[in-house]
Amino acid sequence: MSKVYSSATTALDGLLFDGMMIAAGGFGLCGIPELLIDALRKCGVKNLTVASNNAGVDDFGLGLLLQSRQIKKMISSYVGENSEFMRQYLSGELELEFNPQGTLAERMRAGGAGIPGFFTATGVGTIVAEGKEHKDFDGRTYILERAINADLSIVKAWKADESGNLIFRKTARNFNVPAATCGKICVAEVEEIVPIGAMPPDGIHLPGIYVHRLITGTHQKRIEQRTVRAKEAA
Amino acid sequence: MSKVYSSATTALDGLLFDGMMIAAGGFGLCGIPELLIDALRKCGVKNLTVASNNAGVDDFGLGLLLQSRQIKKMISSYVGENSEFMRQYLSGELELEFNPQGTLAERMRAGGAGIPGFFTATGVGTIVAEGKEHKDFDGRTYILERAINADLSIVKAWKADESGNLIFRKTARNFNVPAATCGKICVAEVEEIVPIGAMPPDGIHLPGIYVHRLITGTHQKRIEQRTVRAKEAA
Amino acid sequence: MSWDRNQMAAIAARELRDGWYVNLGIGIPTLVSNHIPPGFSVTLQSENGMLGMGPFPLAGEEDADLINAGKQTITELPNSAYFDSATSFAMIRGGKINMAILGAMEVSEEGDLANWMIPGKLVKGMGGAMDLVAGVGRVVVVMDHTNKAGESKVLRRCTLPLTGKAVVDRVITNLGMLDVVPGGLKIVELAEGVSNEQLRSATEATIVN
Amino acid sequence: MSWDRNQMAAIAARELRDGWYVNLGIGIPTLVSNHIPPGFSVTLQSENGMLGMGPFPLAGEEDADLINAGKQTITELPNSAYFDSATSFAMIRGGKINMAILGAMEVSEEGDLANWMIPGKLVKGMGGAMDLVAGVGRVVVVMDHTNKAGESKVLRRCTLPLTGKAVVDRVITNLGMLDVVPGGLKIVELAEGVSNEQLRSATEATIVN
Repeated sequence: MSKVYSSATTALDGLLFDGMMIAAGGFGLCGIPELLIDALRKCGVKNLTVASNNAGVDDFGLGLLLQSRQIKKMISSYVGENSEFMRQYLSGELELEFNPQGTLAERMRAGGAGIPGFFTATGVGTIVAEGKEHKDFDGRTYILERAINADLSIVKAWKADESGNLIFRKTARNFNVPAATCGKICVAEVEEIVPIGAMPPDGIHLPGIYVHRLITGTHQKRIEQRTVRAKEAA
Repeated sequence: MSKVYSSATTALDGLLFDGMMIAAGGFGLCGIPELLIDALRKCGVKNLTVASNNAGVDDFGLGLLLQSRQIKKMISSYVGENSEFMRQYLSGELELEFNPQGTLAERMRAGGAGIPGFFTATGVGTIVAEGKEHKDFDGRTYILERAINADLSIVKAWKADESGNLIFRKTARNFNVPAATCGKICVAEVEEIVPIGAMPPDGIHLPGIYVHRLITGTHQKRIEQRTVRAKEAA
Repeated sequence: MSWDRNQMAAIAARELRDGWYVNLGIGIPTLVSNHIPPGFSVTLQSENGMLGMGPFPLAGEEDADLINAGKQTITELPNSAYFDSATSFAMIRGGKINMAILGAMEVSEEGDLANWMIPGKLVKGMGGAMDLVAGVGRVVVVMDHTNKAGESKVLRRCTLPLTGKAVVDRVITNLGMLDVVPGGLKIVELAEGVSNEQLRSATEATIVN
Repeated sequence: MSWDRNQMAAIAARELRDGWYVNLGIGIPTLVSNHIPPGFSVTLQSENGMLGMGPFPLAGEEDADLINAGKQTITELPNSAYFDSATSFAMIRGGKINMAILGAMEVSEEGDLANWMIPGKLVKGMGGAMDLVAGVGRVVVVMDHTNKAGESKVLRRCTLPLTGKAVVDRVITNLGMLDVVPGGLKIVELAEGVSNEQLRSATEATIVN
């Protein structure tokens, strides 16, 4: 039973339905599942709820699914780089649930860990806390946050072995780990698939049990804010 | 400001007080902080509450602190290999709080993650659930479990760099990661301390931010159940 | 007249599906790994923090850093991955493990399981059993049908402290195989040479058709 | 007449202690890293999943897989460690970061902070700011004392949606340094050439002695 699929489109076959909820990895444009996002656009699935820290930019990443109006609702912590997002949100076409970044990451982790709710001090006293259960522990007030359980997780890693074990590279790990765990099914795209046995068992970042389908392909890996320093005089 | 101390005893200096709570890593005798346990015995600190999955054996690991009656209470999931433990417990000399293994690990992780409580289905309908808040999420009943926050964490890793980044080896990782995170102070013992820069930043299991003091030394690394298979005929 | 330990393990192994991730308990469940159908990829989890558990090592190749949840020395496989205990039980609690096969002291007709404590006698602890039965997709119990005194371990209600409530899907004993269904237990299969009446008379629980 | 951006960063850098782990926000707080006292080991966290953040790369050495929380390309250091976002915020929420230095739109005399939203205008999101102010050991705000219209940003009560309630420990502005204490704000230091009266008149919040 191989986990390796020939393309992003075939890897998503049978998994998509209108109104579904998708959890996506990535932070900004770093470590986003760009091939799977492109395939979602091609497949045309609609009314998506997408849990993702950001929403891409206008012409890359999840921004593509906003352009095509496939997204009904976003659950995100920061969407500042996407003007189409802002337009749709301010005009009421798009629902938006702002989550503090750590709360979003922990909600995904909780979903994958069989924890339906957890208490956090993040957001207490702010609009984030409105309507949520408050509870005191040892004299401090916390709010109850709920797990995110997605129908599908889409993530991007650096390398996979054929059993689905994943290794990420540098800060591209980000939301990919918690997002991968909270979906009923997780499809991962990687830059390289290596044979089983080529990864050190102590060095695996996400065990293959979380990864149901795998693809590889060529990634653009765009840089959002190219920032450099001047070469110092030697 | 170096994190490296010359011995287990000096590394514990100033951190101990009677009645304190200690979280210890290890599973069975695998990956236990044996040098720090020996030092705790020498220091003679008393009335300890120890959160540790197991309690060692009679003459090794936490069993040594039971022999010397330094432990008042254990929070554990399994204590089957320790007859002195059983004796003290059945005679009422020792308090024991049984936690399901996953609940214990998650309580430690929660303590380190600023989550004072979380809901789990583990133990619902059993004596573990008695006296705990019950709550339904999406038609299933869960219980509220509290975080463990320890005064001190003692853990054992394979290697550390001088900044405290840790790498574990095989199944000796176990409770060492969650235990390390839930203490106000964490002291780690390792088999080898390497210079900064000798560890790949993508391969670190526990970042140095969690590790306040470090020692190295010679470990016995006892095997509890030596189990082998017959050599197959070629 | 009935299934022996090895036969029970072989019967339990029929539960396995290609590609599954499975947790096997101590005792007869451990033997299930000897009966994985050829061609099936089945990955064994050890809840102390490993996926891809291999066989026991050869003498001289034991590694103190590589043990299973029963504290026995084991080996790794090419697809193995190690992780910490919080991650391991996140995986279990989160339903990522397809099946757990484990032993029991008592099972009730409502799928309640008791396998960790005999008050006043046995107080070793539940280990990871409560997490496993609450979290994994399918729970199969493998055990003797009666205790040493000949009393049924398949009961209307468990008498011992529970490991989990309404958690067992199937029971495989030396006398046969039963499923937990609405109203009681349903006989799925009889062990070789065991009659329906023999199984029923050894069972205190309600049997439904 | 007052501190410039670079001086404010230098003043904020006096908060640092040897061995600390610190999270720096975007803008003036980022400049604090240029003023780490010599001989101090200060490790910078980037909340997207890194400890040991290095300087911006040289041109041509940018790596799309290596960015900070402001999405800028950065570099790693010999003691760097990477981790996922759930782990990163576990660290933040769990109080492991000694200090966060961040910008603000408004600060109140009770230590309330608003820095993420202007209703109807700016709806970019809070990012990790709410987690940081709720979790880290010490929160220092660095900002201009007044807005472009000359109105005080140091207020009795914040008018904008909060990032956190009673979370700020110290405010460093172009006019001086103030601590949040019972009853209001206490002037700790005046910027060069700024009088006590000037600071007070630019401050709407209650100043206590």
